[in-house]
Formats: sequence, C-alpha cells, structure tokens
Amino acid sequence: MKFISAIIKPHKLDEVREALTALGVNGLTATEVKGYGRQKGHTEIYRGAEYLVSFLPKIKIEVAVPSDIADAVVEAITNAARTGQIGDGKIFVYALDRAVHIRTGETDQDAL
Amino acid sequence: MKFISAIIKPHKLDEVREALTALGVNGLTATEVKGYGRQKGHTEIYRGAEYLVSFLPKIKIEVAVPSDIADAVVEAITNAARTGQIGDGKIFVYALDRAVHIRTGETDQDAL
Amino acid sequence: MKFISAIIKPHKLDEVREALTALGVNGLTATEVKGYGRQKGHTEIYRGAEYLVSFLPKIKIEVAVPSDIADAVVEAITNAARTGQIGDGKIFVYALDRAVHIRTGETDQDAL
Amino acid sequence: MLKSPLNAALAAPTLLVAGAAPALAQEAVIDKGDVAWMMTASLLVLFMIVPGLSLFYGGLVRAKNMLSVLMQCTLTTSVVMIIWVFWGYSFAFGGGTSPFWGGLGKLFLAGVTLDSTAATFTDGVVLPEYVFIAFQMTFAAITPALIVGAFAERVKFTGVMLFMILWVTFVYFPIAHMVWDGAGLIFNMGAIDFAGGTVVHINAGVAGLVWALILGPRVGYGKDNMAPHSMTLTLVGAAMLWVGWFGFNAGSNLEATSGATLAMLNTFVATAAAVVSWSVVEGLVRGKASMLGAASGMIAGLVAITPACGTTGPVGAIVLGLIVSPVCFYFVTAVKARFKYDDSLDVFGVHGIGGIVGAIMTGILCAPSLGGTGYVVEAGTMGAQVFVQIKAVIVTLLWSGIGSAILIFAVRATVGIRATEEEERVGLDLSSHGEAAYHA
Amino acid sequence: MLKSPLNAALAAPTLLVAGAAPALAQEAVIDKGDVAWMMTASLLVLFMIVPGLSLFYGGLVRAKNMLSVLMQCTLTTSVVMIIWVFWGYSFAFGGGTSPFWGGLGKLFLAGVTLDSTAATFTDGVVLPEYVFIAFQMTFAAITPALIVGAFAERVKFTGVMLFMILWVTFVYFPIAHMVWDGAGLIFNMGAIDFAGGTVVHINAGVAGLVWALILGPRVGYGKDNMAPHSMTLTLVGAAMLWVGWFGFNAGSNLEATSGATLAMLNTFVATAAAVVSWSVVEGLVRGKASMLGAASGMIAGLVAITPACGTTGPVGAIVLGLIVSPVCFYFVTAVKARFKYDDSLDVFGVHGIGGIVGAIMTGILCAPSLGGTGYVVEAGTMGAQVFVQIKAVIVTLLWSGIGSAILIFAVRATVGIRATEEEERVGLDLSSHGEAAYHA
Amino acid sequence: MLKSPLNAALAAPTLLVAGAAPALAQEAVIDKGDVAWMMTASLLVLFMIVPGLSLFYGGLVRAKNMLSVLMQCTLTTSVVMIIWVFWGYSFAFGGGTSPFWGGLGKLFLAGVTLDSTAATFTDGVVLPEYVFIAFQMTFAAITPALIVGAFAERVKFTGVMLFMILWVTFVYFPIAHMVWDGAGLIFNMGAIDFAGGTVVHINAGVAGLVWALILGPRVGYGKDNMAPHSMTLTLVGAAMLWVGWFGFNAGSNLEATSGATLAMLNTFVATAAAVVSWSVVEGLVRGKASMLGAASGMIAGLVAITPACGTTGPVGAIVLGLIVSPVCFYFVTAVKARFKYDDSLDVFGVHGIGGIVGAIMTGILCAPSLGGTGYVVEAGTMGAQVFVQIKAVIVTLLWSGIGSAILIFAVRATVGIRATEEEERVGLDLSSHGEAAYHA
Ligand SMILES: Nc1ncnc2c1ncn2[C@@H]1O[C@H](COP(=O)(O)OP(=O)(O)O)[C@@H](O)[C@H]1O
Ligand SMILES: Nc1ncnc2c1ncn2[C@@H]1O[C@H](COP(=O)(O)OP(=O)(O)O)[C@@H](O)[C@H]1O
Ligand SMILES: Nc1ncnc2c1ncn2[C@@H]1O[C@H](COP(=O)(O)OP(=O)(O)O)[C@@H](O)[C@H]1O
Repeated sequence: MKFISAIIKPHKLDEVREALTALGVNGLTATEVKGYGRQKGHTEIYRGAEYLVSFLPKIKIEVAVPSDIADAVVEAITNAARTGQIGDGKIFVYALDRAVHIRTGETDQDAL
Repeated sequence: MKFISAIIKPHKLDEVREALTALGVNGLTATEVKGYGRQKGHTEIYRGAEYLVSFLPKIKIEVAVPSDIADAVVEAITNAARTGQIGDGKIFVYALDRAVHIRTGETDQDAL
Repeated sequence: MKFISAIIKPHKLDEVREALTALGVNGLTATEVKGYGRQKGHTEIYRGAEYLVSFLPKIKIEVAVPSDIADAVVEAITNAARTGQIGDGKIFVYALDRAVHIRTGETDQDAL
Repeated sequence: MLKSPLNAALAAPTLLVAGAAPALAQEAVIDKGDVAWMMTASLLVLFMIVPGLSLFYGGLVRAKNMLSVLMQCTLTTSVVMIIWVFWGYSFAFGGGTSPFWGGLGKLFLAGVTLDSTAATFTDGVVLPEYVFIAFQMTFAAITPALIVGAFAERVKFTGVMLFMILWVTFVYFPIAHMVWDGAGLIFNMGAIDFAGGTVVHINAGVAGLVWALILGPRVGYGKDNMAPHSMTLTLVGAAMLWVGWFGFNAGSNLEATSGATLAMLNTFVATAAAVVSWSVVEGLVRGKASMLGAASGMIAGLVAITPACGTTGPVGAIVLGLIVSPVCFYFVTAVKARFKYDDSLDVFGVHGIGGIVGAIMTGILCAPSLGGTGYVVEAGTMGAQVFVQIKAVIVTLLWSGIGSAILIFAVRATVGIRATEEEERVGLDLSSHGEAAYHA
Repeated sequence: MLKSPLNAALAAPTLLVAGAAPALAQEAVIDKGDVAWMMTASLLVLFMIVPGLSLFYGGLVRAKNMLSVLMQCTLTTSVVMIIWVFWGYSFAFGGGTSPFWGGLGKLFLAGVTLDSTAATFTDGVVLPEYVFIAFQMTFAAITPALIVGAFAERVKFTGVMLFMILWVTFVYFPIAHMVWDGAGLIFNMGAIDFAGGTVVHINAGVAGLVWALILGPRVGYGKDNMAPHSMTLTLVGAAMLWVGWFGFNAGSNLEATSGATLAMLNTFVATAAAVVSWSVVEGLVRGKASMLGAASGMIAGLVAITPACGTTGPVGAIVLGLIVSPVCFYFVTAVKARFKYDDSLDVFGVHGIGGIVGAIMTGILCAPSLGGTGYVVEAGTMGAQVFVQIKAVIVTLLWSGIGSAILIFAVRATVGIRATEEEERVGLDLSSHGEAAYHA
Repeated sequence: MLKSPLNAALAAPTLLVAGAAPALAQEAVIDKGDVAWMMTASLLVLFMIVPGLSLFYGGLVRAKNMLSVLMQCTLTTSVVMIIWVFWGYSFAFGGGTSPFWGGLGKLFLAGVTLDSTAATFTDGVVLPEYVFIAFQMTFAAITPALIVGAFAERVKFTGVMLFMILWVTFVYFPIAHMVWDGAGLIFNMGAIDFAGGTVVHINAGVAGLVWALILGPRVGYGKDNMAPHSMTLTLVGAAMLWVGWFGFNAGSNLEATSGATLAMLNTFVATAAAVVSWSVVEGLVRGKASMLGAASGMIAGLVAITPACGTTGPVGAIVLGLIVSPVCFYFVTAVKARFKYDDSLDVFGVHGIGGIVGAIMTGILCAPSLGGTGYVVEAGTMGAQVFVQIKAVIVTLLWSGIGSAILIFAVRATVGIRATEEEERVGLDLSSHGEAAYHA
C-alpha cells in the first residue's frame, strides 16, 4: 500500500477529488496548510507597518491506496491539480505498512 | 519505530488521548482536517444558493512510537475511536527512520 | 529522498524557514497543529466552568529533501527551533518513495 | 415618581383614549420632547434584543450552535411583537379592572388612533398611545428572549416557538399587568419596580431555571470543553445591552424630565460598580479578573438597578452595583456547581438572582436618608417597603415558576423540547437551520 | 401626513430660508423636541450604512472579499456626503421649480445659515435647515451603498467610485427631487412614498439588477462554494438596519408627533411579520427555517413598510409584512435561479421586489377602511391611488434602469468595472486593498 | 455659541444649583427637547467607548491580546465612572474658582438633587444637573480609554488600572476644568474647544506617546507579523465611533438648537472628507487604498472636527477633513518609523496629531469670512485666535506630558507596568485574564 500526500492550490480541491473518485478511491483527507516555495508571497501594509507574507494558503490531500493504483492516482492528481502556473504544488509518495478501518476493524487493503 | 496517523471523529480526541497515555505514550500531535469518505456530507442552503458539503470535520492524530508497542497503540486507538457508525475513520502506520527530540537532542527511541 | 516532519513552537517558524533556505531548501509546507506532551497546558475559567486545555498550539513543518542533505536539514531545524524550554518539539524522518512536481511533471530529486 | 397610585397611570392610557374622556383629553398635553425620548427609548430596547442580547448569548455558545441562538432570539422577538398587537397589549393594558390581566378591550389595538394618548406619571402630560404601545412591546419581546440562554445548545426549535407563544400569553402579560397597571395586584401592594426588575428579569430568570431543570444538561456537560466561541461577541453584546438599557430604564420614566436623567445616571454608575466588583472578586478568588466576569458584572449591575433606578441616589446605585456582583458570582460558581443543573448561560444566576437582589435593595435604597426619593407603601417605613418588595418577588417566583413548568411540560408532551443527541453533537445550526455560521 | 400638497413641504424649506420670506419665518416655530428627534434620526441612518449595511453585506461574502465590501460601502457614503454639500442638496432641494431637479440655487449650501429653516408637514412648524440637510444627506448616502451588494466579489474598486459619483448625480438626486420636492413630477402625481420606498429601494434595486446583468457572474458561480463567511455578522448587520430604520421611517415624519410614533410602530410590526413569514415559508418548503431567511425577511419587511409606514395601521402593516416575504423568497429562489444572473447579495430580489410590493400595497393599505390614514390622490379612490403608485414605480424603474445602464457602460469604457480573474481568485481584499480581513 | 464668556456657562451649573440662586432658578426653564437630546447624547458617548473604541482597538491587536484590550477599556471606563461620582465631578466642576481645579464642593455629588440644574449656553435655559453630570462623565471615561491603544499587547493589567485612577485625578479633571469651566485657565484665554479636542484627544494622545516611550516596544516589534486580527471589528468600531461622536459633538451644544445641528452636519462631512483624503493619499502613495486607511481617516476627521464643529461652516469642515488625514498619514508612516517608538495603535499619531491640527485650524475656520461663526478672543482677529489656540495646545501638551510621565514612573516603581516576555508571547488574554477570545 502507498500513502500519497499532495500539496495543491485550494481551488483545485474539488477537481482532484472528482478525479480520484473516478479512479474508485472512496476516501481521502484534506488539510489546510501554508506553503513556502518558488511562488513568491505578497506584502500587506497596515498603516505604518509592512509585512511580507511568504507562506501561501494551500491544501494538502492525503490518500492511502493499494500499490497497484498508486501511479494512476499520482497521475490523476497531477493532471487535475495542474494550472501550469507557479505554485501548483507537489506530490509525495511513501510506503504504508498497515492500515486499519476503525469502524469495521478491517486491515490493510480491505481498509482502504 | 513506527509513525501512526489516525483520522478520527472530533469528539473522540480526548478518549483517544487518554487511551494512549494509559499505554505510556507521552506525546502526540493533533490536526483539524476535513475528510471525504463513505459518510455522506450535508447540504447547506443560503437563500437561493445550495451547496453540497462533502468534506466533514475530522481530527488527525499523529504519534511516533517504538515498534514494539505499535500494535498496542493501533489497538487502543481503534477501540477508543470506534462508535460503530459510519465516519469513524482510519489508522495508517508507516516506518519511521529517525526521530529527534529538539530540546534535548536525544534521537530515535529516546526521542519518543 | 527523505521526508522530514518537525513539530515546533509557532514563533520559531520564520527562524526555521531561514535556516532551511540557507541550506538551499526552496520549499516547505507548514501546518497549524495542536500538541500534547510533557509541556503542560493551562486552565481557562468561564464563569463557573473550568476547562483544562492540554493541547497547545504548535506548527508542523514538512519538507522533502534529497537523502544526502537530510541530516543537515534535521541539524538546522534542531538548532533553529531550540529554545531549551519544554515544548520545543520533535523531528521525524521517513523514507520518501517518490516525489512529483505538479507544474513541471518532474519527478523525484528534480521535484524537490 | 410613583408617589401616588393616582398618577401611577400605566393603566391610565386606557382612560385617556381620545374620545373616551374628551374633556380630560383636551387639557392633557403632549410634549414633543417626551415623544422624541420615548421613540428613542423604544428603539434602544430593540437594540438590546437584536443585536445586543443575541450577541451576548451567541458569543457564549459553541460555534456550531451560534445561529440557533440568534434564530431563537430573533424569532421570539418577532412572534411576540405580532402577538402584542393581536392580544398582548390588551391582556396587559387593555383597561380591564382585574388585578390579574387587562382584558379583551384592545384586541388588535381596537380603538387606538393617531389621537389616542397614554398617561405619564405627571397629571396632564400624555404620550401618543402608539409610542406607549411600541415601548411596552419591546419589553414583552425581550423578556422571553432572555430565557433562551437557559436551554441553549440542546433545545428543539419548534418547541421553543410554541413555548414562547404560550409563555407571554399566560405568564408575561399577566405579570406585566399585575406590576404596572393601575389595577394590578402587585402595583397596588405599593411595590416599586421602576423599569421591570420583577416583570422582566426575575420572571425570565425563574423560567430559565425551570427549563434547565426539566430539559436536563447538554451532552458532554461537565466533560467536553464548551468554552464560548467568541468572547468578543459576548462583550459587544453586553456593551450593547448597557447602551440600550438606558432606553429600558430612563425610558420607563415616560418623560424627558430630571427623573429620567437620574435613572440614566444610576444606570451608568450601578453598572460600572458591578463591573468593578465582579472583577475584584475574581481577582481575589482566582488571581485574575476575566473579561467574561466583567461582562457578567455589567449585566448583573444593569439587572439590579432596573427596579431601583428611579428611586435611588447615585451613591446608593453604586452601592447596589458593588453588592450584586459578588452575590451573582457566588451563585453561578458555588451554588450552580453544587446543584449540577445546566443553566447554559446563567439566566437564573444573573437575571434571576440579580433581579431579586435589586428588588429587595430597592426597598432599602429608596430611603430618603440614603439619598432615595422615598417610600411608596402606605406605611412609609423601610421595613414595610422591603416586605412589599419581597412579597412582589415571591408572587413573581410562584407565578412564573409554576406557569413555566406547566407550559414546558405541555410543549414536551406535544411538539417536544429536546434535539436528538446526534443533532446536538452536529450542532443545532446545521441540524435545525441547515446553515453554518462561519465559512472561509 | 401628506394630506394636501399644500403642506407637502419637503420643497418648502427652500421657501422658508430666513430672509427669503421673513414674515412667514417669524411666525414659524422650531420645537426642540423635533430637533432632538431629527438629529437622532439622522445619526440612526448613518448607523444603518456603517456599520449596519456594511456588516449585513460583508457577512454574506467570502472572507477574502470582506474588506472590499466594507470599503465600497464606506467610501461611497463618504464621497456622496461631500457631493451632497457641493451640489447634491441643490440638485435635489435647491428650490428650482423643474419637476426633474432642484437647480443650482444651493450649490455649496449657498445661503444656508444657523437661521435657515426647513418646513415640516405642519404649517408653522419648521426645523433648522442644517438638520434637514443632514437627514436627507444620509438618504443620499445609503441608496448608492445598497447597490454594492449586486456587484460584490468581482467589481473593480475605481470603477465603483466613479460610478457612484455619476449615479447620485444623474439618478438619485433627480428622483429624490421628483418624489419629495413640492415641484417634483412624482410628488405631484399624488403618489405616497412616506420614507423612500421608490427613491431608495426600488431605485437601488434596479441599479443593482442592471449591474449584475452587465457585469456577469463571479468566477466559479454555481460551481464553487460561495457560502457567507459570517452569518453572525449578517444578522448583526440586519439587526442594526432594523434599529436604524426607525430614523429612516419615523424620521421622515420630520416631527416628534403621533404620526412619527405610528411610523415607528408599523416599522416594528411589519418587520416582525416579514421575519416570521419568511421563516414559515422556508419551514414549509425546506423543512427548516434558516437564520439567513429570517434576516432576509427582516430586510424585506423594512423595505416594504418604508413607503407605507406613515399611512397604514398596525394591523395593515403586519399584513404587508406577511405578504412581502413570500414574494421575495419566490424571487430570490425560483426567478433568480431561472434567469441565472448573479445579483450576488440579492439587491434586486429584496430591495427592488420588496420596494415594489410596498409601493403598490401602500396604495391599498392607506384606505381608511383598512385602518389607513386616507388617500392622497385627488380622485380619492383606492384604484386611483394604486394606479398612481404603479405609475411612480414605473417612472423609477425606467429612470433608474436606463440611467444606471448608461453610466455603467460609460464607466466600463473608461476605468473599467471588473477585476481580473486572478484578482478575483485571490480575493479583492488583497488585490484591491492590500490587506486581509483576518489574522491569527 | 461661545459668543461671550458670560454665557459660556459650563461652570454655571454650579451657580444654578436649586436653592443656591433661587430667583435665577425660578426663571430658568428646562426644555424636554434638550433633556431628550442630552440623554441621547450621553448614551451615544458610552456607545463610543464600549463597544465602539473597544472594537476599533481590539480588532487591531493579535487574537491572543483581544480580551486584554476589551478588558482595559471596559474596566477603565467603569472605574472612572465611580471616581467621577466620588470626586471627579467635583474636581472638574465643583464650583471652585481656581483656574486649575473645581475644588471639593461636590464630592459624592453633594447637594445635587432632582431639582438641581446646570446652565447651557443660552441664558435662562438650563438642564437637570444629573444629565450634565452623566454627559460629562462619559467624556471623563472615554479619554483615558483612548490611551489604551498606546500600550496595548504588552502592558501589565494592574499597572493600567492604577495609572488610570491617578491620571484622571491629576491630569484629566484639571484640564477639563481649565478648558470648560468658566473659572478655567484655558477657558479664560478665549480658546475655542467646542467638544474637547484638547481635553480629550490631545490630552490622551500625549499620554499615549509618553507611555510608548517609557514602556518600550512589543517583543518582536518590527520583526514578527503583528497584523490586526480582525479588520472587520476595527471598521465596525470606527463606524460606531462615528455614530456615537454625534453625541460627543452635537451634545456639547447642550441644547437641541440649530447650533447642535450645525455641529452634527460638520461631524458628518469633515469625517467623510477625511476618509476620502486618507484613501486618496494611500492610492497615490501605494497604489491601493486600504480599509484601515479609510478607518484611520474616519477617526482623524472626527478628532479634527471636534474642537471646530460648533464654529465652522460645512464647507470649512470639509476642508479641515481633507487636510487632517494627509498630516496624520505622514505622521503614522514616516515620522513614527523614523523615531522607532511603538505606539501600538497610533494614539498619538491619530488623536494627538489630529487633535493639534483641529485645534489650530479651529482658530482659522471660525472666521466669518470662511463661513465660521466668529472669533472668541477679545482681539477678534484670526491671528489672535490662532495664537490662543496654540497656547491652549501647549498648556495641554505640557500638563499631560509631564503629568503622565510622572504617573507612569510612579506606577512602574510600585505595581509595575510591563508583562513578562513569556506572558507577552503567550498573549495577555491567557496570562492576565485566564481566557481565550475565540474557540471552535
Ligand atoms: N521540498 C518541499 N517539501 C515540502 N513541500 C514543498 C516542497 N517544495 C514545495 N512544497 C510545497 O509546494 C508548494 C508549491 O511549490 P512552489 O515552489 O511554490 O510552486 P511550484 O510547485 O509550482 O514550483 C509550496 O507552497 C509548498 O507548500
Ligand atoms: N483511503 C483513504 N485515505 C485517506 N483518508 C481516508 C481514506 N479513507 C477514509 N479516509 C478518512 O477517514 C474518514 C472516515 O471514512 P468514512 O469512509 O467516511 O467512514 P468509515 O471510516 O466509517 O468507513 C474520511 O472522512 C477520511 O478523512
Ligand atoms: N511521540 C510523539 N509523536 C508525535 N508528536 C509528538 C510526540 N511527542 C511529542 N510530540 C509533539 O512535540 C510537542 C512538544 O513535546 P513536549 O513533550 O511537550 O516538549 P518537549 O518536546 O520539549 O519534550 C508536543 O506538543 C507534540 O506536538
């Protein structure tokens, strides 16, 4: 099993979710995060005080999938999340040892 | 060492924390996340506009533990977080290469 | 490639970011989390109701790096985040199988 | 004011409806200054309810129940205003001579025209009846809304609505008649309740306590963290209540005279004193003075000075303010904890207890020797006045307590009064109203 | 009021400027009660705009556009106030005899001094002209601010500012003159618009609709979740509008008389009724009554009673309130969905439609048989009155619709009216104003 | 107003206490319209403090310090109100003939009854003394609360409380006496300060500057992001200040006359002009006009028009508004940055500087040739008037500057003035008050 974590632009969340459900992935977890990278931030000025905001709002999607569809999932996320403009984000994949489905107690493949 | 990440229902956080401390786990990190899965969301209507909210509030618990107690921890989380109703969530376990305790500089087992 | 996740004190974020950019790490993701550990929380009282708040605000930094600089990065985070007082946090390192750069489609090393 | 039952007069309007007593009506004059003030006072009381009270209460609940509280306050107010025109005004001030209600003489404001007038506390000085109706209407609207704090976060919306309709009809209107109408039971005892300490605060406070006892605690009460979702909104609401309360208290003078200005000054300083004393008590007991404590003191002080504001001197008002907070503090901490009922936002602890303290102290502070304007009871002694004040409190406690209990059980037996555990967990905003208060 | 064109009088002030008609001026008296009330009324209308309307609208947009809405409301108000002193007051009430505008007689308030007076609806009773100027100024300020809701979340700030300057000049001032000035076109038709249903609400509502049509929908409209970022602020804003509206409606009586108190009572109960009826309709249609529904009903009721508040009886006002909400509800749900234009915050659906319902019903509810104060048209029949009311509505629809369209196209051709898609995605707060509304 | 020292009269109340001068008192009349207006004005000033000022300031700090700001404003207000009754009113208007303070004649409001009256600016027209006491009390309460903005986010709560008690006693009451009492030093110089530009704004502004200098900057100042946690609340607070300010300015006329309406109109338009000019300056300098800029201009305009509102014409008021914002903008950006002190919320930059601009411009804009109501100084020339205005400013700067410094050092030496670095990092809400402003 693979655990895939992707940082994407907030307004791309729904498209990515649809792309994944199309692949039969029936669960995922999203987190509001702040990202720092090539995409430069902006300055905000409050009266005399000027602040450089270098962390931008992003969404992190986490999804555990069977190894066999991992590449397809990465592919799907990449396509759905790409705008071509800087700040599109990244996808990280790592090995997942175990998975447990709390309600049913199912484990591993069955738990996904 | 194992790194355990569990998605649970928000109101189960305290019970899970107690279950873990009972096992001698003296640290964990919680994150507010939004989950998509079998548990269906709800619709909200604002005057003429209707929105389907498919992501539900969940809490992600992350805890790094020595490999030997990993199963016990998964067990404990499963029991504490289960309500039996849809939406209970999942637990993911992966291998942890290194751990460092910032304040003391201790590493690995000692850092947990 | 390694994936490094560090729990630090919120006001240390900028220092850590600077330390990492100094190492040539040009991207990272930060998440607001709540931490439970040795650092004890506080009580809040609202009229007659008293609440023990055991989860404290922390920031989780996630950064994917080439294996060769992983130790340097952990080192840098440790130094930048340390205050010496309880609650400084922890750093976790795990193996990263794949990385994909959404905008360019580059993978692995090139994606970081 | 209230010197003699003769010009007690909140019943008088009924005698002065143009035509009813032409001769009298001709002599009676309307001063535009009074009209300007009473219109301002009326809108100030609305300001107390929405946004004031709604924010004060709303800030104290969890985010998932915010809208349910705002909704309960807003709909209660709106429904009661319609009822007031249809039968409420008549039940309270319909001109009937019963000591318990005003009768059916003014259903649908029958007979009220642009020329109708209502008496004030000064002979020959009258107000357009419409403004008296509007002013009194706002009192009828805020009182039931105060009860919302007791059943917040777990009540069933339809049950609340049905209860409110019944409650104003069988509890509020009769008590308003008893206390403020010249024919009223409590009024004729010679009890002083300048702006509604018993009618509004004790009345709502007791109803709230009964609700809390019958409804039971919120799911997770005493276990989950139920901290206020926005102390900011709570303070804003409390501040709006303070500002609007001048309409409530100084408006109850019905004229823009020095009597109204005394009520205003007292409403300033008694409240200030209660804010300070609550903060001091917390500082001594806990080592820290909290914002919620200051806000609670603000409300406690406003509640306590309400019956006394027209008959007490400014220094007496400060003393009253200094006394009421410690009493309420003790109640919402020690006593409530002891009996373990869940009066979510301390309606009884602040309005009920504060109202009782105020009602009794009113009998003391009206003493000329203490800078007051004098006793109203025939006997003319402090003991007699205090005795009457206590009698008025007891009548209110009984009428409101028993009446509320009966109505709550009636509602429970019909539409029901409690949300399901799941609805409560999800939050009433989504489960009862299909909305969420906040989004990105 | 408005019984006869003779004391119609909002034009009169121009005749009564001290010196202009000394004899008359000497007799005319100023009552301090009227002055006190009109000052209060004036500040209440400001309270409606900021914070009231700004919060009502602001709460309904996404957090990333909050400040842009507050900014548009605040700057529009401020710019219009300056224009009002420079040429607005003159264009509307400059004393000119044209049925379409007031002329240039009072540019920069020429000739207005501490002794200048403005007439009221009662012969011989006048007000200091300064307070009449201030009161009318607040109406001129809130009307364009109402339009903000239609183009929210995507408009270009500089375009808004330019539009507002042109719009008040060519649309608002003329219509205000037509409806309220003794020489005005609509006024002389005998149309009743006590507090500005046509001038303010229909006028702004139509302008909003035209904006929505020309500007096009927001990026992601119908697809992205655009839920209100704070229903709490929206309810607070709505409540402040209700409170401030008494200045708007009862203030339009220009005197603290029973006429003003009737307008006040009607403004209480019609609004309450509209809150209830919107909630009931939602309850029936959706099974749940929403807080936004109640708030929408509140505004719809206030809008509908505005033209009628001085000439309707309280029961009639309740009927009007009960009717207006279902109509607006049907419009903002069914009709709007049908035509797919993006009137972001339903300016037309609530102010435009509510204003039309109110204007027409005013012609019916003023019937003495229905507790009203009587017809104003010569003919003196309900048919005639309603006919005139409709004529007034049509004139307003045409003038505002055509005028607004021309001005919007003019602005689009010059500074532009729409933010870029990227600016819209990031949010107008950052892209137009360089700020974010909320931080940790 | 202020035409001649004879009816300057804010001292007069003391002469007119019933009994004190029976003959006079008999003739003197109280108009209910004045009473209605002054009660409204008094509650409007409370509205400025809580919720107004508290929200304006609170929105500008970080969420972790929100409650501490609300708490400091609320407790300061409350404590000062009690002090006002005990000795403040006497120190300021106790009837003493010293040019520096009012003496001990009215400690605990000795001798004030329902029949006591206070003079107005018109001979023979008086007010119930209670309303004069209440109105002046609100001024005494808001002034120290304004200082809170200077030491926000790092101050020690107990130190603030002690300072406030001392400051009103030794700085505010004397200056109020000097400026407004017939026996006062500055008053008799012939300086014009209609509603308190020197007494309130310059006074508080200077005290704030001294605080900032002695207390030192916040931890992380210039390094950490200290962006306002809620610009929404800041705008709401600013708007409430605008609305309440009419009580402050038009209320200072003490009567509901055309003079009050002029003050009101000026308070509308000068503020509007300042909002626009601040926005324009930002637009030119930064390419974007910010909401905080508009809100800052709002306050700057209100501050500047305060001393001038009764003696300037509307066009002059607009000019004043247009001028004050650029000056304050330059100050809070360039000058403050230059000197690197941390006046957290720009109390000096907006209230101090704005107050000085207003005080001096008042001497110019009162010129009849500029539409003003005339000079007050004997000499009767603009030069002389401006000279006196500057003298008044200097006396205030010195008295407040030196007095505040001494008191701050005294407090630092006793209870202390600064929170620990850890407390500051955690936030004052938790460390000083044991609460958090927001929860889920
Ligand atoms: N090495 C990294 N580790 C973790 N997150 C990263 C890393 N590099 C980039 N990110 C995340 O990806 C987001 C987008 O990256 P950025 O460099 O801004 O644009 P792009 O991905 O188009 O090059 C960043 O905001 C950050 O959240
Ligand atoms: N494959 C997955 N990867 C990541 N998170 C998941 C996955 N499947 C489920 N989740 C998380 O678990 C939560 C609960 O899952 P859901 O299917 O709704 O109920 P249940 O776990 O009872 O079947 C989801 O909201 C989501 O956050
Ligand atoms: N075993 C663990 N797994 C995950 N997070 C942990 C673990 N132990 C500690 N943490 C995180 O590190 C934070 C700091 O740890 P704490 O014990 O409070 O102080 P210190 O790290 O100085 O000993 C905690 O708040 C928690 O977020």
